[in-house]
Amino acid sequence: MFDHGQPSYAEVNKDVLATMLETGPKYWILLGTTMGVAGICFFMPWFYQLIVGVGAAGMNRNAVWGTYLSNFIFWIGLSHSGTLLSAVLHITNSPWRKAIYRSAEAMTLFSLMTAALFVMVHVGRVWFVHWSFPIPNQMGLWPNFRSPLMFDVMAITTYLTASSIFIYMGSVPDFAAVRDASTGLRRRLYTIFSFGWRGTAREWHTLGWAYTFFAVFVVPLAVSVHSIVSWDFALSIVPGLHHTIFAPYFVCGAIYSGTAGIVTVMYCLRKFLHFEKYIGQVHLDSLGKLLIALSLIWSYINILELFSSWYGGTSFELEALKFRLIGFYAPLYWEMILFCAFVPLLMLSKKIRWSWNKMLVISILINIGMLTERFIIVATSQPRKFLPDAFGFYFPSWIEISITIGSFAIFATLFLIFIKWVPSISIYEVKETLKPLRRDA
Amino acid sequence: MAVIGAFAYEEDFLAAAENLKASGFDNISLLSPLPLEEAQEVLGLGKSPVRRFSLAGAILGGICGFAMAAGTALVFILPTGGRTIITLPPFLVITYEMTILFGVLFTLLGFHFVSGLPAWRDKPYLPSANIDHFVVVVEGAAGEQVARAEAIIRDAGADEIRHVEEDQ
Amino acid sequence: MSTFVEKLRSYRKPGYYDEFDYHWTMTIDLDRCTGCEACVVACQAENNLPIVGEERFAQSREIKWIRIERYWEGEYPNVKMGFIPMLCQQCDDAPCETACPVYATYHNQDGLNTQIYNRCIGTRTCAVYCPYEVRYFNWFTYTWDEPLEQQLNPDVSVREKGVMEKCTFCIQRIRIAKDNAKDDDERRVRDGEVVPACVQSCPTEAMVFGNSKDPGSKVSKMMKNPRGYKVLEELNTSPSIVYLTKAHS
Amino acid sequence: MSKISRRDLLQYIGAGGVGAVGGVLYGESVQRNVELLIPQVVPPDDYSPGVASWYNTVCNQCSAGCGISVRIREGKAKKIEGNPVHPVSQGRTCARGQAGLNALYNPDRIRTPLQNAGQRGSGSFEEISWGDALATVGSRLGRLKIENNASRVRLLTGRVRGRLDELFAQFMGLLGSDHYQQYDFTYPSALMAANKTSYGTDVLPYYDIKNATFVLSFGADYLGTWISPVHHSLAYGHLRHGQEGRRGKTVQIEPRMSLTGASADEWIPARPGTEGLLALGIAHALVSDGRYQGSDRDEWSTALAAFSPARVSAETEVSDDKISQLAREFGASAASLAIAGGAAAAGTNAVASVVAVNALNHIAGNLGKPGGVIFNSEQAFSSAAASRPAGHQGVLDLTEAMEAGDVEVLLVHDANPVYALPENVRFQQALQNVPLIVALSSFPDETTEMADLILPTNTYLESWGDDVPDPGVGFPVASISQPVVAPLYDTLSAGDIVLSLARQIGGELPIRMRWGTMEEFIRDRWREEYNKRESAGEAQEFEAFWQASLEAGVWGQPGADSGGNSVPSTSSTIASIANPVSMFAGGESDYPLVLHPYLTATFLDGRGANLPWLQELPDPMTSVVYGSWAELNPATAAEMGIKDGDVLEISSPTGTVRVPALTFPAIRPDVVAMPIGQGHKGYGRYAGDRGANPIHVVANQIDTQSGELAWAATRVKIKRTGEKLQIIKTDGVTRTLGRQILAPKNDHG
Repeated sequence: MFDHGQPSYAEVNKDVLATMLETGPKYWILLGTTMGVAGICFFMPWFYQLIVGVGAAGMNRNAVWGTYLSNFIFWIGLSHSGTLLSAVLHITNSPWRKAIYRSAEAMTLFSLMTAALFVMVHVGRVWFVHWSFPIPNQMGLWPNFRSPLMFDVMAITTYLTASSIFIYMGSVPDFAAVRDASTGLRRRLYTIFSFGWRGTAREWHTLGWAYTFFAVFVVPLAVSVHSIVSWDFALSIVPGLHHTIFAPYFVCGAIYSGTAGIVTVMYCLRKFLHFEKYIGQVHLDSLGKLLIALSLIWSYINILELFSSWYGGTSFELEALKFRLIGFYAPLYWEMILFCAFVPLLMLSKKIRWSWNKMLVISILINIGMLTERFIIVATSQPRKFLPDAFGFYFPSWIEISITIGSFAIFATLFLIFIKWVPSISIYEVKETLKPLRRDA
Repeated sequence: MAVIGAFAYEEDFLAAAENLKASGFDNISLLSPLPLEEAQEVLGLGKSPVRRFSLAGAILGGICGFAMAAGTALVFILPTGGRTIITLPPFLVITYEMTILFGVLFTLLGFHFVSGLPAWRDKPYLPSANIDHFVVVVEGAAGEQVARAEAIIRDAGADEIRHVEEDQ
Repeated sequence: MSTFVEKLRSYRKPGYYDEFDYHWTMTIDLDRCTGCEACVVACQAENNLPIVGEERFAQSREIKWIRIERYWEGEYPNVKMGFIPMLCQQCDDAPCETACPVYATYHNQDGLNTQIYNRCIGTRTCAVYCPYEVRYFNWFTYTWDEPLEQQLNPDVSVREKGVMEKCTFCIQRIRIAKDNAKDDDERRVRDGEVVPACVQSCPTEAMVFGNSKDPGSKVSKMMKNPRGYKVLEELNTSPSIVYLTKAHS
Repeated sequence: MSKISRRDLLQYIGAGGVGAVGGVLYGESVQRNVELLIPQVVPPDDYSPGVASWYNTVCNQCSAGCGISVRIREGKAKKIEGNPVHPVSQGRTCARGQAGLNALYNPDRIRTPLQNAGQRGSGSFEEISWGDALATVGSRLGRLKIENNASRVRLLTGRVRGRLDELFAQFMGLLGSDHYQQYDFTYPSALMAANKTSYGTDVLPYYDIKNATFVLSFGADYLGTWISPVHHSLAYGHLRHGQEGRRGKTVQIEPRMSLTGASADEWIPARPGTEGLLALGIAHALVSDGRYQGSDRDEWSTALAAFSPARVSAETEVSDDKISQLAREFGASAASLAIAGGAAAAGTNAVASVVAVNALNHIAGNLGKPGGVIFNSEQAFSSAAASRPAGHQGVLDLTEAMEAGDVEVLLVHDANPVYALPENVRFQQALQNVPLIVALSSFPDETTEMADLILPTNTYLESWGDDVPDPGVGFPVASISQPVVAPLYDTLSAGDIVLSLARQIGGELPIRMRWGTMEEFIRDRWREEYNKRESAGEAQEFEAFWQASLEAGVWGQPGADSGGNSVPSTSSTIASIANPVSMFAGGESDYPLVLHPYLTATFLDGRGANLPWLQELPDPMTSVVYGSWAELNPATAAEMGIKDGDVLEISSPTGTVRVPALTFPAIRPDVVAMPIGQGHKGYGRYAGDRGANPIHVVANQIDTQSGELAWAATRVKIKRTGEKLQIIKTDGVTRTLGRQILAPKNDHG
């Protein structure tokens, strides 16, 4: 588990807290850059769009959903492995989870927030978006719970709440460690954050139980969230979207892209926060194997989807299929197949699976593929619906492209802030993986 | 008066805890930098009542979820898509989400309730308990109990022993 | 308890209404339709549809609540053209209605698929779900070059950016007719008293509008025509528009 | 009710007055820029807020003379619908008619009199007052009249009917000039000339499509642009399903499928220019089949001998099976009807072709019977000016006179000859020789831009007028045009301008033209007509008649027979049968394709291009908006390697236009078709500078018999320029892909 020998308990505290308490100029430059990019690429175009209308984006009559929605799915998907993986591995007691779960959960939280931002960017009148919350409004009207979008609202708020609680509760003992290691304002803040945690057996006991329940709740929740997101599409009758397979397809794709995202984040943590001691080959290897499995499932579902479209044999489905496979966006489709179905097979080789750099490249390619997949779903089905006369075409505008780029900067900004506020590796759980000290040792 | 003993080794700490318990000290806290099942066993902590909160929350959430979906549909009847007012399949999805939401929230509540956190008052504590030391705290000791507890802790091999006045 | 169960049962009845008050229905005879598009301009005039401009057309962002679709059949010289006016089908089992999270679209007592602009937050889900693609989104707030705005119909609201809109069967005309009927001794609206702008203008009288619940109405008779069919009937959306297919001499 | 003495009341009013002043002052001090719900403090009598009223008037968007009802609320026109009691429109309107509101509220309207302030045609104008403007024109005309040079004054108008026409004629007559000329590109002059030849009278007969069972149309786009589209559409609806158990059939013969062709049961792309020949071929088959039983049967046989189906088939490229099938159906139908128009009546053989079609109607016995050709021998309120020539020859003469310097003042009203004439007529260049050009127009356009003085006119929705629909509807009908809204700007109606000018010129003019306003004039004339018919009725009675007519917007005598069944003499028809083959400008080897310019239902001859609703109305056949294009058969396009959007250079022997290509499945491979209407320069913001005007490349060919412009007799060659231009269209894929769209699905496939 530890590539560089086992650290002592005190070392764990020191190493992890150092990433929070010691901040070099590099960090500030990086943070400034990501915030700047987020401001210029995301918020400024969005502000412009708020003034002129959603027409600033490239969507049109034939494709009223565009990259905003496909990005929304992408970010929701990316959120999936964090909490889900963490919870599953917690329940199944997999020790290799412990070094990586905190950052994975953070990824969940921040990609969910980014996804929620895309909802705001997507809707036509964001200033009335609160009408879709289940709270009484001035019209005396409640939202329509029959709408798949309402499922989304419910699922995503629940997911956001549960994930925040999950990550927060897991961090309480670590907040106490920060409190003990710091002075002044920070100490006061972390006193509050840590709830006065002492680490008594009773506290541990309660936290352990509560945490397990959180995990038990989060697993079906996470599965439901992406199923529900898929139903936004599948509950329509649009050819190319109206597929039974969509829920598992989306869940699988979500976990797939999320797991790849974890690899990317792990690489960065290891590289920039010097966690080589804690994040080792075993993690990479396990994630690599998981990715292979997921890519095979993903490929299978994809084939199934094509098959059912073809086998159905209706003009609707065939036309949508044709547009997807050989239409304008066919290059993107085949790029997605290459990145998500074939490239991951390289990981069958242990040499590749054990190489941090190669795994980084593969994980990024997978996520590019998954980003494309979501775009393909949105951009190739709507313009090929039922009435051929209304067949159309959609191409994103520069505003959409800029906002897409900006969203990555937002995610990065949130993550950079996170690593300074929360220990990005769980201190106490890493200690659990260490062999206990014995007097005779 | 509280007696605090810090141990560098888990086994010494557990031995001290057991001895204290055997000597009739009931009001002891066992502080450790990581969860120790053995320590919980010493204190006789079995199944946590948190689970009851989770169950109650989940049930309540489920009921509330369905009630919200069905109730709001009844309050302001707006037919859509030829569906029934109480449309079961979509409302079950809402019920499901609300079950989980309330389950999580009640589990959180249960955690706070059962663990006694947040605790804003200063309690006997050593910061090293959150790094690499295992700490036994004997609370509410008075008179000769203090010396007896101290002896047990010292015998078990504590690195450091302190006495703290409790602000009762 | 039993009343509760009864009540619950009644709420499980599809569509909620035991029956519609009126069931506004349209028939469009494709054998009469010449594709002249008088209806398209009539709708634009009646319903304050914006003049979107060349650039917006190039971006496929036009707003035409009723449009003429054209389909070629065969190759030169045996080539035929089929026109079909396409407008909101006012489906009784409308896919768009369930999609809206804020109830901006719902089915009213008259069997109309209504769109409430004030409630709309612009998720555009309804437009994705609509198989007839007759929902149009306000990508921008459109303005009229002065003094064209003086033409705007005061009975119809002008929509702002971010709002979905679509054919309403000229609900403002229906309302006026119903009000008049109510004032006139609470009588029912007579056949032919309400005509949407498109139906009114149609120079070949290809469109007939009326209450299909009234067996004596012209539209009820037209619906019985053996040439009648509904577009994309297999999708089971129960449209309120019956088309009469082209006949042959 | 409490008693208030008069004194108290006055006090209250006084107090109220103080309060009101205070209120006003306060109001002024906090006044914000609010739009008032009701724009007038004291509304006029016929104005109640929140209540819509309907005013009937006459549509002037084309020459059909449809009656329209305009919905007015708070003094603003909101909607145009057909006038339900008007026999032409019967409550219906076309797209163009609806868009009349865009003309009324057009942002590009000319709002005050303007004077040229620079080089002629530069488009820079300065505002002047009506007094100055009318004085300028009036004194000039007055001087010419005194100098006995009034024939150097010319008046050119668009198609004008009714009392305005009479007023123009009277004005020019009193001035001493007989040069009052109308020009309307869409006017079916060849049809009139042919009817003169065939029947000895140049009236427009009423083509009874409504009661026909078989309509054979030679190029006439009767549902879109020809003569009276709304009325024809109503008739078409009736023809299809107006009668139980009967569905009339329509056949359209034209090289490029028009709106009417699309609705027809059969579309026959005969070779352009041979439509008349085809008619004669069918006539030949009818006579030789013994369908014609007239006494002059042998003469017909002789006259038609040269037009055997075999020969006609070879020249028209319509199979002789098809010809005999058409002849069979035409002869056997209960009520058959042949009509000719469009490009078929716009070749150098236009009159000969229409005469051939007239002969076909004669042989099939379609004259003067329901479902056939009905002649309106008498029109309501007939006046001498009712049939003013609106022809091409007059414009050519005018151009010649202008070139020769014989024109000193040119008054142009509601006509745009600079746009609607072929470039090689050189009308625009000739205008430079005219010292004073006065334009009476509501909008800036190519011709108005050349004017020295622009007198802005009311639109038809702000003007008084009347109209006798032409062709009639089978009984005497006249419609009144009344202003439905107050004039928006400082404009006058054309009639009022003429009356003002008459006063300005003085002499006998104001005495003979004694009416203060156009309204007075119309009333006066209607009173005369009323008196004529109602044998000296009381003034009170006329008032009632006038009010009733005004309210109805139309007056008619449905019972009165206008002599529809009196078939004019057809003795000259046989003699006039000639070989109707069109001569094209340009040799076939150099110019391989025939240019087929066609009128569109939206823009007609370009006059609709400044109306935004029409610009945004997808072309009925191609769905193109905002622009023009050249249609090519897919095979031709493939052969030449042309794709949609490739900009083509279309050259005729007399000119060149550049326009993007669009493949069109229903056009002959040897034809390139272009819509008329776009390609404006200076017709307001909506017409913009988009597309190209095919009329400009049309060679100035004329019909050999009538002298009318043969605008469909030009050959062209096309060349790819290598440029690409996006053709903006709303259609996606125009094939049903086997989906259940146009017809219910059969049980299994």
